[in-house]
Amino acid sequence: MIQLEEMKITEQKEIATNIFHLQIQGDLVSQIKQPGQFVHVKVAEGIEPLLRRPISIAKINHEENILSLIYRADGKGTSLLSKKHPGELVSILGPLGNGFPITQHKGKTALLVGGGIGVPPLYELSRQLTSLGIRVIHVLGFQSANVSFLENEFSRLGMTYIATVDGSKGMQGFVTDVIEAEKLTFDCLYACGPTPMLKALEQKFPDKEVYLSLEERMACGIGACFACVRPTTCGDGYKKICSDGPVFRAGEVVL
Amino acid sequence: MIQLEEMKITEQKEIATNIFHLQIQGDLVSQIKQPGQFVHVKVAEGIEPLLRRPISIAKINHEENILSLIYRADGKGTSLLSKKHPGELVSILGPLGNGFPITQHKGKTALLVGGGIGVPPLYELSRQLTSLGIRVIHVLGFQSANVSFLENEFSRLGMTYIATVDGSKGMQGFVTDVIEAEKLTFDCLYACGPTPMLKALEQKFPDKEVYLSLEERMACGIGACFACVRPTTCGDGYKKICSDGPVFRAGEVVL
Amino acid sequence: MSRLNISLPGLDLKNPIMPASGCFGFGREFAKLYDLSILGAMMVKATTIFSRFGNPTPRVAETSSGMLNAIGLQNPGVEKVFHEELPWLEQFDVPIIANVAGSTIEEYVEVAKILSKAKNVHALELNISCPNVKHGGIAFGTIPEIAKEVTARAKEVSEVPVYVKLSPNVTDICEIAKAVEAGGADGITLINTLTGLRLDVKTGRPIIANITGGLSGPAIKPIALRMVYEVSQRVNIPIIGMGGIQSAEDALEFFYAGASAVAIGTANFTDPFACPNIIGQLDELLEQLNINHISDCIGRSWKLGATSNYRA
Amino acid sequence: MSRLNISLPGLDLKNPIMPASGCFGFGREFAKLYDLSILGAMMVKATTIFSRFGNPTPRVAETSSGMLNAIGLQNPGVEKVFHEELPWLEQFDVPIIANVAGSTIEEYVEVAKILSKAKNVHALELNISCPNVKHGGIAFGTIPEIAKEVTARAKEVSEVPVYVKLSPNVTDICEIAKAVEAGGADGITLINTLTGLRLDVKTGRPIIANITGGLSGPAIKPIALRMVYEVSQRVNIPIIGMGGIQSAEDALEFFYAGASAVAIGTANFTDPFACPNIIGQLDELLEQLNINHISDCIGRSWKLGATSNYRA
Ligand SMILES: Cc1cc2nc3c(=O)[nH]c(=O)nc-3n(C[C@H](O)[C@H](O)[C@H](O)COP(=O)(O)OP(=O)(O)OC[C@H]3O[C@@H](n4cnc5c(N)ncnc54)[C@H](O)[C@@H]3O)c2cc1C
Ligand SMILES: Cc1cc2nc3c(=O)[nH]c(=O)nc-3n(C[C@H](O)[C@H](O)[C@H](O)COP(=O)(O)OP(=O)(O)OC[C@H]3O[C@@H](n4cnc5c(N)ncnc54)[C@H](O)[C@@H]3O)c2cc1C
Ligand SMILES: Cc1cc2nc3c(=O)[nH]c(=O)nc-3n(C[C@H](O)[C@H](O)[C@H](O)COP(=O)(O)O)c2cc1C
Ligand SMILES: Cc1cc2nc3c(=O)[nH]c(=O)nc-3n(C[C@H](O)[C@H](O)[C@H](O)COP(=O)(O)O)c2cc1C
Ligand code: FES
Ligand code: FES
Repeated sequence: MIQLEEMKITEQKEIATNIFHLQIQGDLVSQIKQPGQFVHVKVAEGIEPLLRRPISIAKINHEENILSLIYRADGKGTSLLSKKHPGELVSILGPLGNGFPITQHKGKTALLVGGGIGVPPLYELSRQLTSLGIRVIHVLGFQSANVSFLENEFSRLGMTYIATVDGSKGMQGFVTDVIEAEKLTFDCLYACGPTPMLKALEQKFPDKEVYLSLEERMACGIGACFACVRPTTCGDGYKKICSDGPVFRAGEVVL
Repeated sequence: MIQLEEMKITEQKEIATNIFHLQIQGDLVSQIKQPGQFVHVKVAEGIEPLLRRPISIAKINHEENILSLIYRADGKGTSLLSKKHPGELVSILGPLGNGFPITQHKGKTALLVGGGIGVPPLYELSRQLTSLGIRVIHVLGFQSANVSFLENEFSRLGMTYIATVDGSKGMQGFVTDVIEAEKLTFDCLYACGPTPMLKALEQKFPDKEVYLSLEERMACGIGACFACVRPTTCGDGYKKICSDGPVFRAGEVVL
Repeated sequence: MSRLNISLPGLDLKNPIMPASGCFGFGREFAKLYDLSILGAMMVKATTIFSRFGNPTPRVAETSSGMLNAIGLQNPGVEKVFHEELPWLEQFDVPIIANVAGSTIEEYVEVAKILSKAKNVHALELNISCPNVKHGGIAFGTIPEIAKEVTARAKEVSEVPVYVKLSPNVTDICEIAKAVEAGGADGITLINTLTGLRLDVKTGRPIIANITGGLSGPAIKPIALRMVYEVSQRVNIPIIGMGGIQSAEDALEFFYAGASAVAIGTANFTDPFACPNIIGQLDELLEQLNINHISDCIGRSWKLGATSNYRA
Repeated sequence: MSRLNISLPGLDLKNPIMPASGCFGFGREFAKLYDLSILGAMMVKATTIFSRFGNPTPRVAETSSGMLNAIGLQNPGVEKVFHEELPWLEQFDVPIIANVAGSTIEEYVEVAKILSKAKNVHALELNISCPNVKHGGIAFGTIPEIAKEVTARAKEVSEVPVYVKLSPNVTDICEIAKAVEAGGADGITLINTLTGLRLDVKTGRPIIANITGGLSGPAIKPIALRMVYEVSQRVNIPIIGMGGIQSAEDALEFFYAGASAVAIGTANFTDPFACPNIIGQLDELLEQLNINHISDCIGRSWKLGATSNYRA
């Protein structure tokens, strides 16, 4: 069930240039059903900024009721969020949306492809996949080394390839270049990142089981305002990214 | 000279119900010329709330470059200000306006009359008057005991009478009732408080040297926007409370 | 809560707080969070004859104390609203105000006729801010004669009272208000959003795909209050006020300005419990202020006499 | 700062940033804080024929991300402005744009004639939001024919280019803009304030003595941007944009929308150094964004083509 909760910050750390890892504690954690779900964060009290910010759940710690968010302090809201300290409360609405479905079984291989700030939700996904005995391969793309993160954590869970646009870490180029160069094969693909990346993956693997996590500007985050719709590929229907997604089977909605 | 400075909070204390004593440190303190001047306080970063809040300077500590503000946390802005902690910075524009002129000499008597949140600027005034050997009598009016403050501090400087509307401290009634009952006499009167109180004093002592500190809603605080004007008593002129005042000789402007 | 009940044409409200159209869908999402029966009423999403997908995304952008939206009247069409959404809402004890949109007068009439027959629809709200195809895309709500005509035509077919929702993007809101009153409107709702724009600082392009969008939220509250204040003194039909309400204090300002009930839009997005919270807080606020009944507040700002005697 | 200079009719600006009328007095207060010569230009307080005291106080009220004001055109009258204020400003190397107000066309003409003769007045700005006494108190700026006439009449007598400042409280801002262009305006400045209201929660009375006031500040920025965007595509004279600008980023949005220069109003109250700060930051921002000259930004939003290709 969706809850609105003042959650307590237990840790806030800059893990790469302008990339923050925030840990927050509260009952709401018990409601999280899937990796890839997100929360809607009120970055400051009062009405400025007005809207909540959607941020993916990067890691779940059910024992301590803590969830992790990894986000880029970029615009006004995320910058304010990055200035909060442990002990402070932050208003969280969530968990929201439908995350990555886990359809494979022990012994199968999942390829997890993340681009930039799309990487975080793949971390909890990878943890859950590996705990089920599914083999994971990670391909993570970043602009450059200084904004890359979670490499060690992912490496502990499975093979991890890095691509950077400027070549400052891993292979120079895009995630798709890595997949090609390394001739990676898989039973199921999960991806989150910029739309051009998702499009490329969708086109590259038309016959595979591919799940994509999409982003859109949101207002309500719960399916009521129609801000975040995407037309479905077949027919005149539509899906709301916040409540039907953010994860869709490739080909389900128009990217 | 007027300065804009990020001043450091050195102390913040609730000294009566919803009444806060804030001490802030910075170079700007050296610019203060008179008791009764005020500063324009930005209570929060960003644009909400948009306007600065005018608050009188209650005490000056030139050695440590610290000034004191005493304010009621009432509306949105002052409530936010009251949540700031020592060590935090607060943007201050000041010192602003013209304060209480000290026209008397050693041996003379000044009557200082304050109502509610008009009391604070009289404290620095009283300190300066007594240091010049001028005798001071204080008459302080409050709604009730729980919102009264600085009684001890004023008592140390001179005779201090308290009036409360509900009679919970001192005499029951208004400051004018005290002045009458105690048959107080003086060479010069200084007052700050609600307009009805100032009006009553102006009418009561038409022939005396009386200085009144006025309040008005302000935008700029420096004389540029014409928000805070008051017509002058004689002629078609006007005065700006922020830059010509806030202290005026009684009879100078229409109350 | 006996100090909060209000009666308006067609609407016996247990309290004068309702979600604004377009900010609450058809209630399904919020019904998972609280019992919709506690609401005074519910203004549901604009409905057109046929289903509409609306505008391309991005559809929203943030502004200082506000937001822009250009949803583009996305809705499943009147048949589906009548046969699926409204019947689903019957489980709640809450009167529905059905928001009617169209791009021709005929479309308004058709939608109004159908929706007014629904069991739980106690009033219609004509959203006349939509562009009028016949008149070159100018909004119905900006031309008094057309505003009057669409009102009168909807009144002819409607089985429930008709409220007309005014656009604030006009030189003289009273002129439009008087026109719809003359057209037979039973009440007025205002304000809809103000047209605004945001551009991306890096690219220079509009943030919203539709280029411009409607500004809502606390930023517009003073404009909404001014319009309620003006209109309530010029018409003899009640007003449901809205625009930037975030708290019981904000709501009370609208009653003072002349509204008889208020709607909550954008606030539902920041706090999905905004409506129930405001209902509770309004009751407490009246108690604090020693006000016996919310109806005592309606129009107080102008009933007290023309000038403020406030002194700082 | 060669990437910031801009030439407009009558105005050779070293940078396109200037304080907005009414938010900077005649510069005396700010001159104590910094050297006014660093400003691109200066729009001084509205001037009428005779001195005016203006409205009773309170004259300002705060709103979410904005403020209301009802100063009421307080000013010392055209003679004093011409003989005292403007000559005092000659010590600074800054072109003055003199803001002209009146309640009859004749008053505008008279004030325009006198002020345009001042040595340092490089342009006039007709503030046509003032109520027109002859036309029943309706603002000049809301009726196209009157807006055109007042412009044409001021042009006849003015010795410097005439800019007309438009009121945003209209149904169709382009209609007014085209009218003043037809009247001979050399440029347009927009927007003036939107009419708003705030009520005291305890008493129900207006906070401002004048009841309503003009809304300014960040709250109105999206509306101002939309109007600059619309007008700049419909007229062939330059626009000085304003409304809620607080930062270089805000300023840049106005250039993208179609402004050729911008004015800073309310921001001067929160930060008296707002203008010099924005001048410095705008230069840095252009550098960061690899923009060679501010003029490359003018109208970028619509020059790039009609639809956004932004994707979140
Ligand atoms: C389902 C979902 C999951 C996300 N998960 C993450 C994550 O784990 N880590 C992370 O860093 N970012 C994530 N994002 C993107 C994140 O929401 C935006 O970066 C953030 O909202 C930008 O806010 P701001 O205050 O920095 O920018 P501002 O420019 O101040 O934002 C202004 C408005 O635009 C919206 N906005 C701006 N950029 C985006 C964007 N790219 N996507 C959606 N809305 C945007 C904001 O939410 C806000 O409403 C996610 C987005 C979605 C939709
Ligand atoms: C020269 C001067 C000196 C002052 N000195 C003190 C002092 O030492 N201690 C103290 O507690 N108060 C003092 N005040 C009053 C103080 O400025 C207001 O109480 C305060 O601005 C209210 O802000 P808020 O955020 O609580 O209220 P809000 O209601 O959020 O304020 C909204 C707006 O109204 C203005 N406003 C509201 N009430 C007043 C008021 N009474 N006077 C002026 N503006 C008002 C605010 O400044 C703000 O712009 C002084 C006022 C002036 C003019
Ligand atoms: C996302 C969104 C969608 C809206 N959709 C509609 C609509 O379909 N019909 C309508 O009459 N008003 C619609 N509105 C306007 C609101 O009902 C309301 O009039 C306006 O937002 C002002 O109130 P607020 O500031 O409380 O949001 C919409 C507003 C928003 C923000
Ligand atoms: C206190 C105040 C006084 C103003 N006086 C005038 C004026 O005399 N003449 C005028 O044309 N505009 C006047 N304006 C409008 C501003 O010049 C400007 O158009 C408006 O405030 C929007 O810009 P901003 O949001 O940056 O303040 C005034 C605005 C304020 C806030
Ligand atoms: S954000 Fe409101 S429907 Fe998705
Ligand atoms: S507050 Fe601006 S002139 Fe006094």
